[in-house]
Amino acid sequence: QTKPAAHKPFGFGTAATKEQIAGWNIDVRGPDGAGLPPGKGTVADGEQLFMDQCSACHGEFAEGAGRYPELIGGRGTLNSNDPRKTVESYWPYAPTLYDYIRRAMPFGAPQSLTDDQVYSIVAWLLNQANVWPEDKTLDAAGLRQVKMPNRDGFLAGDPRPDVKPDTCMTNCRKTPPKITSDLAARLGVTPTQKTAD
Amino acid sequence: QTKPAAHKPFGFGTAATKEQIAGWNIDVRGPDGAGLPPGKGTVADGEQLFMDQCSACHGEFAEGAGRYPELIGGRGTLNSNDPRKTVESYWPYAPTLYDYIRRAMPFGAPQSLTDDQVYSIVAWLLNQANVWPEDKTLDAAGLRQVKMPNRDGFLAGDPRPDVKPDTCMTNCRKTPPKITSDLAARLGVTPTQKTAD
Amino acid sequence: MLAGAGVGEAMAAGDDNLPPNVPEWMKTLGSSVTAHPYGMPSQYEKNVIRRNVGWLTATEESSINFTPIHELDGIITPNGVCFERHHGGAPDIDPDQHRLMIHGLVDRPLIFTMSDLMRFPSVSRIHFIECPANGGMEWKGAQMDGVQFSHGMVHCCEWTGVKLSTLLAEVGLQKSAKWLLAEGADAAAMTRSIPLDKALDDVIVCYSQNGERIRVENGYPLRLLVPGWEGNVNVKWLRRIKVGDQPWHHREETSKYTDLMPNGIARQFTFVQEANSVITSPCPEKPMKFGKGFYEIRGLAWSGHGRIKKVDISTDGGNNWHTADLQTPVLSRALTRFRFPLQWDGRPMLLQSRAMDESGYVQPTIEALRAVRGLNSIYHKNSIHTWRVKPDGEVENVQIA
Amino acid sequence: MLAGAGVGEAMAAGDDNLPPNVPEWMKTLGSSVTAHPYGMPSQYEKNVIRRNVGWLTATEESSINFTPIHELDGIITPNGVCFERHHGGAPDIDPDQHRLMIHGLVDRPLIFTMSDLMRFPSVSRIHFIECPANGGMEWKGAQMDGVQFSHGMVHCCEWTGVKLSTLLAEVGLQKSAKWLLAEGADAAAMTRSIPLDKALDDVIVCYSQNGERIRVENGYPLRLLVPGWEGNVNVKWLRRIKVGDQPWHHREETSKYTDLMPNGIARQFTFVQEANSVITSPCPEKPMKFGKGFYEIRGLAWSGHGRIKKVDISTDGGNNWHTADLQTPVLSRALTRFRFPLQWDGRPMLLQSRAMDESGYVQPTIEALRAVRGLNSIYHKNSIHTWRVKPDGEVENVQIA
Ligand code: HEC
Ligand code: HEC
Ligand SMILES: [Ca+2]
Ligand SMILES: [Ca+2]
Ligand SMILES: [Ca+2]
Ligand SMILES: [Ca+2]
Ligand SMILES: [Ca+2]
Ligand SMILES: [Ca+2]
Ligand SMILES: [Co+2]
Ligand SMILES: [Co+2]
Repeated sequence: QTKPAAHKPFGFGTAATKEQIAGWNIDVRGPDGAGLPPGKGTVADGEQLFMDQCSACHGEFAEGAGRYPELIGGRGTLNSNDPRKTVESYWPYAPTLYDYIRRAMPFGAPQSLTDDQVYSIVAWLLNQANVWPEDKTLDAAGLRQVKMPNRDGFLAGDPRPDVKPDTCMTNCRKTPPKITSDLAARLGVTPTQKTAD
Repeated sequence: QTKPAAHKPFGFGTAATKEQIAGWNIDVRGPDGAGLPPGKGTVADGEQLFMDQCSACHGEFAEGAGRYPELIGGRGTLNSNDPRKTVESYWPYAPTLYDYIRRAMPFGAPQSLTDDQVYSIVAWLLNQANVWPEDKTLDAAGLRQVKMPNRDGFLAGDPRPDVKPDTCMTNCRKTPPKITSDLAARLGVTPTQKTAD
Repeated sequence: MLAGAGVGEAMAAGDDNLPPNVPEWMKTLGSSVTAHPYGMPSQYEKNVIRRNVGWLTATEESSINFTPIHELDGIITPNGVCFERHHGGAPDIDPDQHRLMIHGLVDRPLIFTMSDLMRFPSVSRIHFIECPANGGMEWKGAQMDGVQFSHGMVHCCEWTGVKLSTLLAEVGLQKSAKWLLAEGADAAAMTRSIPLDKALDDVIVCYSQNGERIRVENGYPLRLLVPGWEGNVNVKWLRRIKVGDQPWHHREETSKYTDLMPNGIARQFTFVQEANSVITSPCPEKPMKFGKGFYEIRGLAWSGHGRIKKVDISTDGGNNWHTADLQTPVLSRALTRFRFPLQWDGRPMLLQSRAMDESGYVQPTIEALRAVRGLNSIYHKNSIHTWRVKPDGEVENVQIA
Repeated sequence: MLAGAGVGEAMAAGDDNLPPNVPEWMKTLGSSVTAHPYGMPSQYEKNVIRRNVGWLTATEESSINFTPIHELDGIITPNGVCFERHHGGAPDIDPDQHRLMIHGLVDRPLIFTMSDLMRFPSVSRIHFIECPANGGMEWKGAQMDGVQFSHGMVHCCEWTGVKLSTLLAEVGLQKSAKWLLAEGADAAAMTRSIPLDKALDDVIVCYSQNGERIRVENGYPLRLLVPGWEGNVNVKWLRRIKVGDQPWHHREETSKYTDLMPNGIARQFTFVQEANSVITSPCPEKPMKFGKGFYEIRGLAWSGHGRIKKVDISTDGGNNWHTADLQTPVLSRALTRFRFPLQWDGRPMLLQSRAMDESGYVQPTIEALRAVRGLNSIYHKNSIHTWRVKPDGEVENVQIA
């Protein structure tokens, strides 16, 4: 009875039923929209829902409020000094928007919207982003067909290491060191080191 | 300026003055009584002090109270099945008694007795142990001369390992295992695994 | 004891407790063995805490705090101060009601209780976890006046759990399986895609951290440990693993945790945390306050590619380098403590550390990194860090060219 | 969440939080990054605590509590549950007013502040500390119905401090120096004599434990770490080291911490903790509750003589042995986690572990130990431990011949 266990299933855990899986299986895949639920929504319904449930943080035009993220705008800024990364300007796949809103929004009450409500909000946001017509009902098939502006903006292979190793030990500098940034101690953005109570 | 520091004093810390050392230098060495302070005490004073400050825990005859240690008695028991290890029966050096009482007793108020008071208490205890006459004043010189009953009861060299390594892996037992003790689960002396609040 | 006196700073105490006097705590009994069934640090250590940067995030539930690495020694981070990063707050999960579901391209979709998971063969490993945004506030210039904030999104613990490969063998992978989706049971239902190769290599489904069960803030009761990879993929409060044939391109691997290059193209799935290091003493919080003389320079190095091989120290802004001592054993993908004896002559210094790992990778200068990646990639800023030491021993975060 | 329901035991919860339902902690934000600047374990882990044995000692200030080793994984003991042993309670010392005095047979008696000590070159090492009375309640027979009590006077942490040899070089040893006396700043002013050879070899004057400052219960702000030697000599709250030419024969090395042999002679200065081991799962607190089938046997081994070389497992009371896996890296004088895969047929077992260390020492049977030492030596009981596993999976502490 002391022989090490052979390689075979241990038999721990319980078979997951179809119903159990269905309840937790909320992911939607970006490129092909796999996992999008049945249902549909309209831009008009989406506008109302967004005003009620989202605009407090993201603004009435999804332009962001305070430090909350802006969701719309920013096209053409990605290669600038001040890139604005929004759903419109940056997100490569529209189904990911469905996935994320369903899993995480509204912030503090995630998974509280119906599938149709999420379609409506996504429709409104995509319309704001100028990739979905105002009068067209959005469903899974429609969402799969949306081509986001930054669809081809990502490089999947990791090109690192992207800097050459420098192992010089002695007299390595051609020029004396020059301070390029020294404001940290005076900027005043560092929290004070006060203690917990 | 980056060369590793040479081997020399780092120079950290502050010279300890004679006075500073004197205040903290409370240890008394067992075998030769090195460190015994000036002063003296009597068995009679010791009795009074012990009744007032010690007997509540150690008993009026230093026989111990409750689970507090007995200090007197037990001679001749060390090689029995039920050895009683007391100051009288077990301690090899009398100056250690001075050291310990001064550093640690009375429990909860250590270092509260004067040097003379400690001499008196030690005198009384040694008298109870039959190694100090009732009418003789105890001082450093006297304490150094006391020979405790168990003076030669200790082996200083560590004789371990004292069991032979047994690395047998297969069919090692000559007889089947016999349980010699199995009361743990029923003794009722194990605290219950209740949780902290 | 001077009750009521300020904690964490020198007290004008008189000398009642100093030699030759007997300190008061020797004259009275201390606390008993039943006083603290689970202990906490001394009241005098109240400054050793995680701190956050209020202006950094819109909310404190989708936010970050920082390990006080300037207060720590050795390589183990105590659980109480391991930095936190979460996207919907740290959920208070009842472990008896927590489940891990594994499904997708598998033969036998299964649901595991915590008790099920603990029955499998277990492994323990000491590994760092670092947020890829560690140092990210400093791409454009030195900004944070303290090493807790410039480098504190890292910790190193002994993690115990079951190898993910064991669980995947249990459910039976189908031939087409190539990627996994890991999902958390928090209010962000945090998801990340992980390639199957890595999952089968060294990923652990963990339930313990430094011996005890994982802390709530770090994923209780279950998290992924993806050795050497960016913190975000080490999904906390793990509730679900779905097996698929391609990555999901979810929000946290498109909108976030992608590295925007100057040409407007973003790198995606840049998982590994390349070698990094920082001097933790001195630092802005721990100035060289004793004037000229001996100091032990202390710091931390780590690499997602394996063992740290060497750490060099420069006091002249990278002109000359001297090799530091590494605390042994040097563990793969773990924090590595380095120490270097310095005789300071009291003159200004530009103090730096430069880590090399067993892959041959060498930590680059900020210049070299910017030359390739520009200023807007947020993540993976692992450049050589510079402390300016002033003649009075004060230390400032600066950048040099 | 079922507020008010008993913590630490399965709840009859309904299935509201189980699949297919969305657990409530995913529907609402968890705690923020400012909620716990210094964190504590989950509310569901309230059973992972140090416990004491009330009847063992007259007071709770000169007493002991025990590490919950049955609840822990890996080799690191988290600071909050490291066993405590003290003789006058754990003092609440202000580190700014704490001093270490080194004097006696030295050229330059010195007093060090904590800040002075932290300036010296530092070292960090992972080592166990074990009370030599660990298991001492079991010399005469199996008594404690739980591994926390039979073997819990041990912990293993990463310790950081300055080598004692560095400090002794600083004060300058005189030629006649041979022994040290170390003294604590507690209400017992605990003292132990330590031979100079060991002091100069690997003893560390420590200020940190698992990264952060030492806990009050374990010696804050300063303690000795005497690798592999009995816990008592690892003097906590260290305030004084006196250099001498012979041992002091103080109370803690005559009246206590000496090992009485059957002939009435006691061994003195038996410093080293010889190899020991115990199975922590299963154990009385963690029965084999799943019936026949696979179990991973887990346990801890350690030796004061160096590295653990091998741990063998027997299920038949020592007739046949099988070698367990050791968690790597195996560190010298540190806890070593062993694991062994067992296919249980549901029949009764007498489960044992047997550790061997790199010195060639092998953990003996209780019979072999008693044959030499009798029943009254209290300390250093490191014999092979036996768990009786019953068909229902319950585990009892027994002794066998
Ligand atoms: C109480 C504030 C709040 C409300 C209400 C809210 N959000 Fe958000 N939203 C946030 C925060 C904070 C984040 C960033 C979360 C993070 O990064 O972890 C966010 C992120 C997002 C993002 C991702 C932005 C990006 O570029 O990655 C989208 C999309 C979004 N919210 C949509 C919505 C929608 C749709 C609703 C309403 C159904 C909504 N939000 C309601 C606070 C809010
Ligand atoms: C409040 C209870 C209490 C009082 C009062 C007290 N003691 Fe003790 N004594 C103890 C305890 C408890 C111990 C064991 C301490 C330990 O082992 O850490 C002890 C131990 C001792 C020992 C060592 C016994 C041994 O065999 O190792 C001596 C000697 C001693 N006490 C003497 C005294 C003297 C003399 C006084 C009075 C001046 C005194 N005690 C007052 C509780 C007390
Ligand atoms: Ca202070
Ligand atoms: Ca804030
Ligand atoms: Ca400053
Ligand atoms: Ca529970
Ligand atoms: Ca009690
Ligand atoms: Ca039982
Ligand atoms: Co990345
Ligand atoms: Co001993």
